[in-house]
Amino acid sequence: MSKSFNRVIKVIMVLTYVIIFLPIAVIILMSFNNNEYGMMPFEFSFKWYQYLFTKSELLPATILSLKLAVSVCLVTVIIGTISALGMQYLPRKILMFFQPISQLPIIIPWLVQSIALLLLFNFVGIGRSYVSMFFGNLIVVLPYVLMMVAGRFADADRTPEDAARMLGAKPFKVFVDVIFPMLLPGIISGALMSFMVCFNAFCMQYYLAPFGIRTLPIEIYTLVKVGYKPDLNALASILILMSTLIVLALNKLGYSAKKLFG
Amino acid sequence: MSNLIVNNLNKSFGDNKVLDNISFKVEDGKFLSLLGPSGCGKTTILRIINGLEYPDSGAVLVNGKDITKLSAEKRNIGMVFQNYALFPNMTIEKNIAYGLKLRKKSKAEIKEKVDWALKLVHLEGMEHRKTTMMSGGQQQRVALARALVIEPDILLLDEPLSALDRKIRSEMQYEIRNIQQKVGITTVFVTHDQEEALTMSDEIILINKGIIEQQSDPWNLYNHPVSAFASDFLGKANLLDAELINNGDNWLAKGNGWVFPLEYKSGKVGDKLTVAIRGEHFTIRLEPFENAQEFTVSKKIFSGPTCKIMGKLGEDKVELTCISLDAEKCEIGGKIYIMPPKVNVLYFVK
Amino acid sequence: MKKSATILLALTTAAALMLTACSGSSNSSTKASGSSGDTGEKTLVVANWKGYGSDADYGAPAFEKLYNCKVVHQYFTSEDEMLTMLQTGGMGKIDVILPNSTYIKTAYDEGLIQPIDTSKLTNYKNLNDTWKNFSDANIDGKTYAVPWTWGTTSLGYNPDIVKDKITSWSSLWDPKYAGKIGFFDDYETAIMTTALYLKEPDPMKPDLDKVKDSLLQLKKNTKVLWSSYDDYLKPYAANEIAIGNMWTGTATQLTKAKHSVAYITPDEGTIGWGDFWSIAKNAPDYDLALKWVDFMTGEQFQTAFATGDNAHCPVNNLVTDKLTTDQKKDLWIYPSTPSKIYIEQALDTQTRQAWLNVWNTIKAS
Amino acid sequence: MPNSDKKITRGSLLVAPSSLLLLCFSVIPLFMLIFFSFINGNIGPDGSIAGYTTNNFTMIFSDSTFTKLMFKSLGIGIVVTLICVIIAYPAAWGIAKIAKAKNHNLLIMLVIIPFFTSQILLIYSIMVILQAKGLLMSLLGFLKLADPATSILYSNVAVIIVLIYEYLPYMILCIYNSIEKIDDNLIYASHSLGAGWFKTFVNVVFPMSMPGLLSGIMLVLVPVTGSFVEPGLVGGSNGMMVGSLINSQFSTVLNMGYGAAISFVFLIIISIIMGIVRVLMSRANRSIGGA
Repeated sequence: MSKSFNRVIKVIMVLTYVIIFLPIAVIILMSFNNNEYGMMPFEFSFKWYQYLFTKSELLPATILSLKLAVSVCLVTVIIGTISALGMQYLPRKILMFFQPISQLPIIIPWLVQSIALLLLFNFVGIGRSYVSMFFGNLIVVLPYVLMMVAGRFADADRTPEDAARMLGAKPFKVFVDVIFPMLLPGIISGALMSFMVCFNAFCMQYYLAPFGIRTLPIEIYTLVKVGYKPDLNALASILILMSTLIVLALNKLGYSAKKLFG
Repeated sequence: MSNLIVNNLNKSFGDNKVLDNISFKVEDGKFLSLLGPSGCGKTTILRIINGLEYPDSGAVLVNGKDITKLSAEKRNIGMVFQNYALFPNMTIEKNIAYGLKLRKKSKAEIKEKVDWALKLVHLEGMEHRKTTMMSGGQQQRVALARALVIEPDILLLDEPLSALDRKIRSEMQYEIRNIQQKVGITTVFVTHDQEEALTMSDEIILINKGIIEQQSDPWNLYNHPVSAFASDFLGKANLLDAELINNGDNWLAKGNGWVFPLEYKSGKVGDKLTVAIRGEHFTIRLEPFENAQEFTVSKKIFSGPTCKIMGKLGEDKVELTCISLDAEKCEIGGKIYIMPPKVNVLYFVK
Repeated sequence: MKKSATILLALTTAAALMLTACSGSSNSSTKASGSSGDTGEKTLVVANWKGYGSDADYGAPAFEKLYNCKVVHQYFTSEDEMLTMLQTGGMGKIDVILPNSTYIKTAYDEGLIQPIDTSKLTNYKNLNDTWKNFSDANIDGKTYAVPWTWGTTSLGYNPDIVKDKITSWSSLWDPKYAGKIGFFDDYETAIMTTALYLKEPDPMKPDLDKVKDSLLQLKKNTKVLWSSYDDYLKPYAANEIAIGNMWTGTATQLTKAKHSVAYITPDEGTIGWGDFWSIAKNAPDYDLALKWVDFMTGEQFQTAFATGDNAHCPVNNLVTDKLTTDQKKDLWIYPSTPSKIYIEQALDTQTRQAWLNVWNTIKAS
Repeated sequence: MPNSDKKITRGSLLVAPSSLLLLCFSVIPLFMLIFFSFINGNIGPDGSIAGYTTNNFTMIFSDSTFTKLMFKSLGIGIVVTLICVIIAYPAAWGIAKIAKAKNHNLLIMLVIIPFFTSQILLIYSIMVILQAKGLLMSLLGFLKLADPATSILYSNVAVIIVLIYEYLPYMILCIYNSIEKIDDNLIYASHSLGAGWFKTFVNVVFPMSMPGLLSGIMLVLVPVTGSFVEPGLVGGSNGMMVGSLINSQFSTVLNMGYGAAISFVFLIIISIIMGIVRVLMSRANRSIGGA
């Protein structure tokens, strides 16, 4: 593309990142502010970080939330990738039927879906439990992975698969060596989105978690009457720091790994 | 190595019959071309041989073993695809070594075989390159090396050169043929380019709408086509309507405004004929000569060593091909006299 | 592409390492506070707002030490969700709930609560009579709810901005303060407050059409519809709103956070509300529930609850008498508790739905 | 058995786990929702039902609240989706095509970082930025565009800004997923034919990114139209959306029947909208492609 166009795009890209990270900066800033309400006056203090690690119940809830998100994300990515692969073999008319159903969990308002699921689980006898919370989150997150991974198949070049078969690779080997690398960007986007959605899916967790068990969204939403203390900001700053470190490490690792496995 | 036998293959997708009773045999080490317009079913034959498609009926035998129902990965057949189908996420070396890794060969053996393959296709020293950063010709050679390195019984090539530019294509035609003979592998080559088929093959099968038109060596196929389609498909032939007449002992084909003697093969007086005469078979002179026909020149198309002369023979439009030196003499609009030798006038009774 | 394959592997292992073993977390019991571990000791499941006294260190932890049991808090985001919890599988799992004065009758009608044996409650006799004998709390001779704390949703304003003296609800309709008003996003408060402003004979049975028109006018002047302390404190601190109705607790928090606020009881009277403890039907541990209610209304808890950083008005008369004038000022019950209080009472389902529809129409207009 | 049947069985075997999950946990709840919308009031603790009635639906259309809110929510949804698309395309293009290949994954993951905090906290931090004498207002004051003491908080504009911020990453991810696949020399080809960046976008990039755009619209328009947290916190007095109406039926006054009925009507309208979007997109695709 022409040089000037590239520069314009670069400027817009930088602007978008500024917009995305401005509130993050505010969150981090407010986590060091002694005054609970509003920005001014700003007195620097670690008070909220001490509060977070001593009195606040946010940490155990965060760990449970992260565990739930990771396990749901992993299972969804596996099931989603497999069925996106399966969709390639199904004739069009079955697909026309499967496609809208796979997007159903996004269309039904989550509030109603979680209450209906709760009644369903009560009827089945499991009631509020980890299992019901797990499946509740799984079903809401599955469409994201399906959409992202199936998207990769949309107009992909399928001949390397035939080439691999000709060279003697059995169907599973073909998947591992050819199809999986091709799907990977879709899988990563799907995994990130599902992690993101599951980490914030309040309705699904509020109605399905066993009594007394609280994930981070429940812990935060039920603060509705009392209000939020900046220990939430402190927690958020730590989460942001850790996720940025992981992302940078992965990129570094990813990059150098390329040389190793290249 | 091994021979390939194909017995009356039939295949239809839905209600459109793609292959109709296809049978042929490829001797050990021979190079067979499947030639025909796109959509004539030649690629489907290839996909049935390598197991990516299953025929409705008929059989495929390699060294007498029936592999029709065998799944693709168990057939040990090498294949080079039209768009090369290299693995984008692997380097050249990994691409070529892939088949060997599947066959659980030792690291040393893989290294040795890959080097042999790279030398075979003149790509030594490029093993760590990314496939996406290579030219079409180089990618094609990697695909060939990848197919050959597993020492397959049969090598299949699906229009491998169609994506290359003119100059590299003729180079690759020579190189593939050369490698094939050096390795001595039975090969089936699919193409729609008649020049490629003629230069590379031991034998050619011409296919049209799922039916074998003709199977013969390149020379006979070119010079003695058995049908109007065959003659027109291989080398541009002039197809003219005429009527069979006989005056005394020699037979003639009488078109509107011209008459040419021909060697009698079949048909009776008055039959409607399709006469096929190649442009280069006319003898051309500026002055009239023994029963030559008059030809008015309308256009000359110069294409390097040869030159095409377009014009009117009686009422019919005819295209002559001659070496550029001769073409110099004829002027546009002028009259010249042409006469094809009897043996080169082919005719088919309608 | 190869690089992305390693990225995915690294991402999952890094995440897993970071969170300790993620061993089949879907059914591992975690150490999240209050996990209802059934390790033999008695467990009490309490349904309450988060951070509303019972989970303070002088609340559940003290109770756990006292009776060597485990208290598990189940929080909710609105009283109705508390009832939904009971209806959707909570019965038989939750011991005590905290219905507000408007929800006791509903919980009773829906068959969610059981009578409380007040004879076993040592502190019941010193509780404030008005709240103890609240009509909805005692249904055909049995006590279904024991008062815990009470407050008003009265008129509060920022004297630095609103200079003149405010004495009546009509100032909310005064165009002078348009765009500076914060109002509680609750259909019952909205309609009852408007009924008081219109001087309706009974604020619980107002003429809905008249209320609807004046509410529409009020909404036009309103800037913020708040539903929690925070929703009110943030705009108030940023001076975007200067006047509006607020809970007594909000006024207390504002003064403690050194914001000037005047909290008055308008001439027409004000809306009162009370939070009551009730024992859920077939509660797993009835006796422990009784002890909990007793502890919650006892002197030890009530004094701490009335004097802590977000103080609330006690119901235990002994505690109220012992409060210093400053403490009473903080609770806005100095010199005496406000007289003309109209306590929010339960509504039958039809009126409740009708009031909500009015409020939704107003908000959607 | 013939090749194609073998394929279908393998396909259906692979799709089985997800379709089973979808059946049990999405299709059945959908039917429960439809069933709920016909009950009168609630399901009692022991599963008893007061009775069946259709006045849940008549109630919806008896007064204009629902229809007004539905149009308003759809309006907000469409505005938010459009702005997200306008911002996401250049960003996704920059990440996919202009940034160096090794940074693609890094840049995409950075877009997700905000979501490792919590939705509520993001809203609060944006409120701090938008509030009177906050960052934005003092900036605008500095540029003499607005009086710093006022603020756009507690208004529909604020709701739109918050929703854009929250759903932008979804749109960027979806469009990136499609754009990343576009072969570079397709773009060079279009340029060599003399197309400026706009024509290249319209004729090459846009049609190719259609699947990503479609899923992006699905992941933004639908949740935004049904959102109730943002309007509650930031919407101010006239910030109510249809999501808040549904939420009020379930958590303010327990009337499952009416709440389910509203959700069902909401569901139908959203599916129709998505159907229209799909048709428009395929027609746009055909008209560009000249098919």
